[in-house]
Amino acid sequence: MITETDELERTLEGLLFLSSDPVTPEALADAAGAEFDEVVAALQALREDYDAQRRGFVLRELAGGYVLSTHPDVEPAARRLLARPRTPPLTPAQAETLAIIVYLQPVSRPEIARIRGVSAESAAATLLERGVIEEAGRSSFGAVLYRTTELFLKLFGLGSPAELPEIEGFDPSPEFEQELRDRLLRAGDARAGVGATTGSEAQPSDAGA
Amino acid sequence: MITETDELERTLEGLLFLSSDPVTPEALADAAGAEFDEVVAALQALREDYDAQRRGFVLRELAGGYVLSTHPDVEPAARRLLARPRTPPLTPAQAETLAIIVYLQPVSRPEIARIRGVSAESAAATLLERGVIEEAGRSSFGAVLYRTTELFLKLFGLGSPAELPEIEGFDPSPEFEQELRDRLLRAGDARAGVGATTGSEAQPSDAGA
Amino acid sequence: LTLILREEVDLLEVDLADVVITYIDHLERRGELDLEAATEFLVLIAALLELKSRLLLPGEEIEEVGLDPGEAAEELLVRLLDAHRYRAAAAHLQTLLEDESGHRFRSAPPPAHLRKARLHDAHAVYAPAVLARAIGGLLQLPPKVDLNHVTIHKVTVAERLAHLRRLLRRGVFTFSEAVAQADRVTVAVTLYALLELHKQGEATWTQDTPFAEIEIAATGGMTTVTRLTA
Repeated sequence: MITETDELERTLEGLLFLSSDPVTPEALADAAGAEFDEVVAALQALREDYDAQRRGFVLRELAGGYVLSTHPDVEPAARRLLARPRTPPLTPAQAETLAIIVYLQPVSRPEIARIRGVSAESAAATLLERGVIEEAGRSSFGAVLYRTTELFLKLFGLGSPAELPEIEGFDPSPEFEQELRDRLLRAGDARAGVGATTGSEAQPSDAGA
Repeated sequence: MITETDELERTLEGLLFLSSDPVTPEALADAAGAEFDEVVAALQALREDYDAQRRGFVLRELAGGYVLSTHPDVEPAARRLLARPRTPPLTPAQAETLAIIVYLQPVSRPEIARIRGVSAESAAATLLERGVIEEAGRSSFGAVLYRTTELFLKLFGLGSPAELPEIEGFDPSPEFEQELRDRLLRAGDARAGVGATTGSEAQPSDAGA
Repeated sequence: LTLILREEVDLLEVDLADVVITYIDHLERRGELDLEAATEFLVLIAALLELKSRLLLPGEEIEEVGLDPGEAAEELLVRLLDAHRYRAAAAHLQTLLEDESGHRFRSAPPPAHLRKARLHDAHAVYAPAVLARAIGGLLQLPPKVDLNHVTIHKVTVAERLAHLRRLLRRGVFTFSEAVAQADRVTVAVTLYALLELHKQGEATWTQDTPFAEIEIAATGGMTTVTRLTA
């Protein structure tokens, strides 16, 4: 037998599904265009439904609001799903961004962009999301700093960042990092300079026609 | 009357609730410790349940995986709660650039500009920023190549780019094509000094001279 | 669109910039400046520009390059149809997006305690050399960039002409071969030299599709080689 969900319950369910943080019943009532009391009653009904139907998530009351979260029974499976590190091949942009971070860490996003000559925003976001890099405070200018994580070391089979392969034609020295940083920034600026004067490169069809 | 959710369905529901991006049935099967076929059948059952019970969310197959999204009926309330539309609409330039990329991917910016007749620079930059396209290496001429992303498929409700109609499906009507051809050939003849008078009375021709 | 096509003048004699401005003015005067028409017009003008640039190059050899007016019109037609096709596809995408506007996705990150187990399942799947290569690539200074930007470029057309003629004597070669490892200025000058060779009737080239490799071959008239050595 099928129990149709009441219209208000349905709306509340959708709203809670979208909200990662607890939402107050007042806010829910405003959004759903319903009375406060109706909303509280509907939430109560939803909660009982979820329990009775043994759904995969539960409705919880937290910090003065309501929030959906997975049922504890599902957690082992969830751990298996989320624990599997996602490791598709790195795109060139991701490899460059990650390389800059691992060799210069901690390093700020503007610095990465300056070295690459293009924004590193989406590559950095993906690396963050996959857990291979993490934020490491802020620079004196307020920019977010990045460093690599333990997961990064495992995925690259490294014991520590010190085990990184040597860069060809680059002498490791006490000033290694500062010099590497300087040289990368110089090369990045040079590339940016080139980019600025060769807009014609964007039109290879001229050359081909 | 209460229908208890099957154990596997319950687990899958919890997993999908946790995943904001589409999850492949293979990954779900691994995490749930179930067979692929069982998982596909359970997902099908879940989807039917959601529809029949008029839940606040629906189960959809997008970008090669499964993902939960809100039911469109919840949208008015969701807009009030979150105070913003889901995705800002595309400008015509962005939509054209995206269409060329999805059909010709990987494709370079100069090629896009060639088809559009105007630069695709700012449109491509916005699409990149929104995450619906991404870089896909460089062409032999050093131009950045673009392709669409999983987010593109998710936002446009597609399982894969192959679900789009064939590009030939968008051919202008034969009448329109004939009309264009006639006009162009007339102009060509005119330039060659043949039939220079054809149709010149139809419209004022002084404006461009 | 029609206005341009009706212009019964040689493409070579048209100042396209004038045409564009006149046309836009014309539309504005009539209060008809709609985007649809303007876009179509731009596609056409871009195609005309490309045709014109090609017409300018080989002098009298228009027929040889296959640009009699009929074929030129045919090429324009292909262009316009292509633009129309993708504009229709774009409209379809807009519809899809609109149809989807009622579906929202959760954007909440999974709770941290469910992600903690990740490390146990991590295996070494990436080679560290990838990182060394990436950083090595970033360390490279663009070739010769300082010289080219500070001083006048040192590549002359004469040098590149001589270079191309040397290659021609050996047989057919591709443009990429001719400019292997060359900097951008050299590539540009080489292209200019190639156009010069074509004008002199010393070389021809073929290119299957735009952006494809250009194959260059001697026309056979090697006697002209000595004529131009400036």
